[in-house]
Amino acid sequence: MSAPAIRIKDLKKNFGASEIIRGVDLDIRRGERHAIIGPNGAGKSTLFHLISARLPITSGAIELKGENVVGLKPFEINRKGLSRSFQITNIFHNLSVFENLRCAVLWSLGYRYSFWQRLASLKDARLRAEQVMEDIGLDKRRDTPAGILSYAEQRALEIGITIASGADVILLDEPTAGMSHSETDDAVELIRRVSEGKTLVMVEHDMGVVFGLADRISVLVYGQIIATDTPAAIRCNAAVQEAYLGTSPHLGNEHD
Amino acid sequence: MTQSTFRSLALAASLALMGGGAYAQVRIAYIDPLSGPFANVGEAGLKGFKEAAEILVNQKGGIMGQKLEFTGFDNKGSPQETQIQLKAAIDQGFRFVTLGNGSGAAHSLIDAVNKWNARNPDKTVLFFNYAAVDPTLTGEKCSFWHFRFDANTEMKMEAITNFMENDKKIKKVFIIGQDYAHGHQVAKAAKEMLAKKRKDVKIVGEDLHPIGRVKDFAPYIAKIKASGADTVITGNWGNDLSLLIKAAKDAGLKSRFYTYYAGGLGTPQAMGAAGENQVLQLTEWHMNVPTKNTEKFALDFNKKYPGVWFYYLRVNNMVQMVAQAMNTAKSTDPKAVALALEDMRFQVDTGEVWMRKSDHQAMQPLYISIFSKADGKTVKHDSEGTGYGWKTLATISQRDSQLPTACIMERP
Amino acid sequence: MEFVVISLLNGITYGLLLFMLSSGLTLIFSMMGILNFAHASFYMLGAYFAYQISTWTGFWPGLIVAPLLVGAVGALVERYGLRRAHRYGHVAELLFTFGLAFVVEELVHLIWGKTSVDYKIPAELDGTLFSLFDTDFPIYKGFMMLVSVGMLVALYALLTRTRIGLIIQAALTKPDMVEALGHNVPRIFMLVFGGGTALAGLAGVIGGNAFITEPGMAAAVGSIVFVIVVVGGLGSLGGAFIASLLIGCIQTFSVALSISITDVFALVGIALPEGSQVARLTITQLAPVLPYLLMVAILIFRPRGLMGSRES
Amino acid sequence: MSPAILNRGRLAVWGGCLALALALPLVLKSGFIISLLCQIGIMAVFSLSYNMLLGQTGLLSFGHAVYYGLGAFATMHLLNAIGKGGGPLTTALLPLAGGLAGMVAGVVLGYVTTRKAGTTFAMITLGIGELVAACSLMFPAVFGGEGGVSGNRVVGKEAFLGFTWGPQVEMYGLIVLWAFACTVAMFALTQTPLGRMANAVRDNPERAEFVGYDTERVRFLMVILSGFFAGIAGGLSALNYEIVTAETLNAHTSGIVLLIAFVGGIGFFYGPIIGAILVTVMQIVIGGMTHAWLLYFGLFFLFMVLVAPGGIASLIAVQRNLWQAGLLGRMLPHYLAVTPPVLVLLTGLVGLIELGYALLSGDAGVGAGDTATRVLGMQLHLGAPGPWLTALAITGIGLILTRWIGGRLGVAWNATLATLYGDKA
Repeated sequence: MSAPAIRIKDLKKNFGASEIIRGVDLDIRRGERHAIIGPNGAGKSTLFHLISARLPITSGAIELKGENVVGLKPFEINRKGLSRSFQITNIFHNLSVFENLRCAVLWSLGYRYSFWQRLASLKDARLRAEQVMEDIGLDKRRDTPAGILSYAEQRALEIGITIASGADVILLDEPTAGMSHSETDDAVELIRRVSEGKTLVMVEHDMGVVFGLADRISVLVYGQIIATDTPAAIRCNAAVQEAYLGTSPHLGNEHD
Repeated sequence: MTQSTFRSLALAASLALMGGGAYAQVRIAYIDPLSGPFANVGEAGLKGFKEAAEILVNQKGGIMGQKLEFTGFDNKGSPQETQIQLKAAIDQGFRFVTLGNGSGAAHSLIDAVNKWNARNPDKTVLFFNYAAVDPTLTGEKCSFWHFRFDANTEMKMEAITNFMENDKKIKKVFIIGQDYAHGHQVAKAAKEMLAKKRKDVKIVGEDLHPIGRVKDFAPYIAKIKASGADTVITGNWGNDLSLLIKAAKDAGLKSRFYTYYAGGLGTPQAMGAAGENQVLQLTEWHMNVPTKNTEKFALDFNKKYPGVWFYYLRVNNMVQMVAQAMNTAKSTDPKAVALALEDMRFQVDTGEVWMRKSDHQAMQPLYISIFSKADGKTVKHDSEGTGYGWKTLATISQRDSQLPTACIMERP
Repeated sequence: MEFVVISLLNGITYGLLLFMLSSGLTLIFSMMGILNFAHASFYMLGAYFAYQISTWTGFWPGLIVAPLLVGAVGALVERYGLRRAHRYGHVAELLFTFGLAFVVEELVHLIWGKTSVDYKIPAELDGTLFSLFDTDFPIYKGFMMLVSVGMLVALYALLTRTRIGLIIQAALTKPDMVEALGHNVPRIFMLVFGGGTALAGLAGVIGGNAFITEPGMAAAVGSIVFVIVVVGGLGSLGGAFIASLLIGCIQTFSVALSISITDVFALVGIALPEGSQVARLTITQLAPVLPYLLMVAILIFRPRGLMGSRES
Repeated sequence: MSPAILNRGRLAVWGGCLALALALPLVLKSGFIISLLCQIGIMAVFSLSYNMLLGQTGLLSFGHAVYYGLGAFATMHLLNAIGKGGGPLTTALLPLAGGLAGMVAGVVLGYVTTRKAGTTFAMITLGIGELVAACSLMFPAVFGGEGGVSGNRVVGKEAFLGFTWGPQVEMYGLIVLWAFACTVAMFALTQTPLGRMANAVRDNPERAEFVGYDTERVRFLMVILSGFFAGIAGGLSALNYEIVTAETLNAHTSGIVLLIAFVGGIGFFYGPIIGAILVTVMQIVIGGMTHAWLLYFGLFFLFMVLVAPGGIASLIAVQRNLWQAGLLGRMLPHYLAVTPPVLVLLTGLVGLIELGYALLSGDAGVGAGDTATRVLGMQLHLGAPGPWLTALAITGIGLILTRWIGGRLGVAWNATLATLYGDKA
């Protein structure tokens, strides 16, 4: 069998004296939808930042599709086919929706730093951006500056930028945070659609979303993975029950 | 505001597409910085010219009955802006321009005038230089259309070294200067001329520092002190000079400073007591040179314009010589005026000024003086209200500062 | 030996003056993220205010009053200018201070004229403190050192012993955290800006008469203080202190080295072609640009500066 | 919004501008005006190149004159080196050499500066600018010392298509062509992958990294390209003035280009062109009327930063949006109402400043001794309190009226903008 999409070995991260990630081992299989859950402050977002090289790791190893990626820059990891979204919306505010998406596809289509080609003549970039725009349901807002979209639209755009490059490993950091119920339902559908045939890792607080989407779930508590299993098995895992019940009475919806 | 109002009207006129026309005055465009950091120098010069034109020419019958007028054009100290202002002046019908501050601007102007005259032979322009002292302006780059009324760097050094030749107390000389063309020229001239005139004098050090960037000269003074120099030669001007002198005083350095520019435009004020009996300058004139008319002229000027101190005698010389050239030529055509100015010998208060034909460089008597406490007798007047004034140590005759020229002039 | 001691003294005196200037800039920059382009203008205002006061009452009242006045002007600028520009982001703030430097210089021209003013060292401090190897060390330089060190001690006490100091100190290294704690109130900004400019004003009061009080004095030191802040490291007062002394001493000692670039390369065994202008340059000539070279080197090899705690 | 239609409209605008620029000397024959226009053309290219950094990539540079200056020196040296061997055609192509020099400088200096963005970048460019400016005075063989390097743009005996570039008006034509070509090229650049990613890096460098782009590389390339166009502008200035001095690459020049780009509007491609026209004309026309122009200029700049940080171009753009939305009519009465009090306020302020200048600096031509001066054409006695009180009163009245009527303008403005963008959002 080929190497896992992501393999993490004994990963540690300290901020000064405090240990945030205290030895994480985790394999993400290719093509699976994997959710990472855990109480607030467990280090879920930090784990994402380490995988995507937004933060430098303290020790350990991270492999992407069998290749060591520790020490690479974010853009280098991105070019190896890993793309991520952010918990706090991270888009190009002054550019239009269409331009946001087009920026996201340029590298993967090989246009790199070209200053001799007209954007307007790059048909594949336009078609791909338009395709994603349709996928995320923002085709009506094509020329609107991203900065004045509604919150849900910005979240959708965030996901759109993340998937636009066609990366096969996608990290979504709380894609539905702050959404209403109906918006969340739409977002789940969107994520299901766009992650078809790809490896998806997501941090999510909304248990409805997690158990509806994930093939497997890992539970991160105080910087360590206490369990990785199918949703059904996680639901009855005693250690998870204890960890979660200690902090929150229900294994249910949770917003922060 | 009179002249500004006039200029805005003139500008409006030029905007209204009127070219130059006939005027009942002889007008000279004064292109120098009138705003920005060097505006004080430019403004002082303009006041000097206006006053000199009024008293020395207009009140004595003018030029063929016409009045001589100076109009300010602000080049902001920039060589590029100088050219724009030249165009503005030409548009307004000016055929004579004068400029003094900054060899950069002077080079720019001499080039622009040469090219303009070559391309517009029917509308030639003549450039009177009253203070830009780069020797090349009357050397390699000399032009028929340019006349210089100030002694250039090399002539001044010739005069200084002539004086030093006789001062047997001088044993060790340190040269310090600003790291740009002027500073380089001063250092080069000093070394060459001293080597010729005083083989026994040792040059114990030579330093160049970036212009206007040194705040604390103490380390330089420490170096001068360590070198044991009894004499320092510097072409520094402005704050670079004042700070140098102040640092010398702080450290108790007793060497003598031979300078070009200690005498005017704020330096005496900034230097103050620190310069006493230590700072020498070379000029064509200073307040304590006994003269018939200039002393009164300067006193009146200082009274009329408080805070602006009369400094440029050459401004007066230039105004009178230009007026005489026009009167002699009976024309205000630039070429005729230029021909009349060539080889002119003109008596001023300090002696004879001779405009050498071969390079259009004025030769005039020069004075070496030392900064001393004003005593009402030999040091009758103080400088810029500091209580210190200039005491003449030596007069260098017109002949003694003459140098051969490298000028090969193209004549129309 | 003699030369080394004297140069060291000169270097430290100059370095301490630079620190007075850069400490305020570091405070403002680290806390508010504003690169205060007009910082040196406040230094100039300090000198001119002190000059004006000295013509009425003599030097000593000016030593206290002028920095306070400058600080007040700084606080007003923050309140009515910067705070408004802040809405448009850091670039607008920076441009505001850029324009302010322009206007201050013109106003100084307007009020005090375009030449230097006669701001004298007070008679009590005019003289020689001691003579070392035949070179005089003026009292005033000693006084400058005293004031600088006094200010350093006072600043240190303020930052480590008082509540507001602790907040400011925290803000230097972790501005986000302090903001999150609800301390990021405009009043602290006003205070820091006023305080920072007052420090620059104090430097002006004692630097103005040691050197020359003239309208170009702001531009002359303007860029060197930025170099210090970068070399020292953003957010680090200690770094600014070390960088100030370092640059003070570098400038002083490099003047002493009359060797040329050719000689330097010869030392390490590389012979440069004869006659090129670069090769003939001496270290002395380069002295005043060495700080900039140092800055470039720091940025290449240690981007966070000597003691900086954050990258940008 | 098919690209073809867009381009036809654009083509008309661009072509119109080119034709207008080329036709100007037919109407304005004054040599002064032509010199002014040449200056504007050069500054337009220079400030557009600056805006590639500030407006498009979000890099605030305080050392842009380095590229401009080095381009100018390279062009001048090449002009002199070719000497008699050249002709008008080679001369016309020389700014390209300036561009290459600017580009090389961009490679060398950009390598150091673009490691950082934001404020740090600003400080580094300031330091590097100082370094280069200081060095330029140390090497008179290259930079010509104080006198600079001069040359003659009229080379060779034969004219090229009748042009020798000698007369200023021919030089103007050359500048227009170069400026037009550069403007087209710089505009085209905004429409390429790199140009767009520069915007992305400006907006959100972190996100740009996570879509696969090395932000340092994007900034680096933009600095190089911007250096290229700045170098061309420098080359044009070398040909135009036929002299290049060390001043072309110092901090003052860097400051001016920043002013121009900002006042014009950094958020719009054409903003710097507006800035170049406005600032150059202000500098020369107001500079010709009063020596206090630097102060007026500084105050104007501060006013722009605080009130219209988007520059003149943004003010125009908003009015156009209002016009298109049919809302301009709502604002016009307010604009008209606020004009008289603003004029009163300005009159008072100008009066005060001019009085102050005349009294304190002793304006050229008028001795402070006779304490009489002319302000706005009126003969005034500075010693008497009359003029001062009058100016003060005018300022006060203007201030009160402006605040009152301006306040109403502000309310109406906010309401109108809310309608405008409310409709859109």
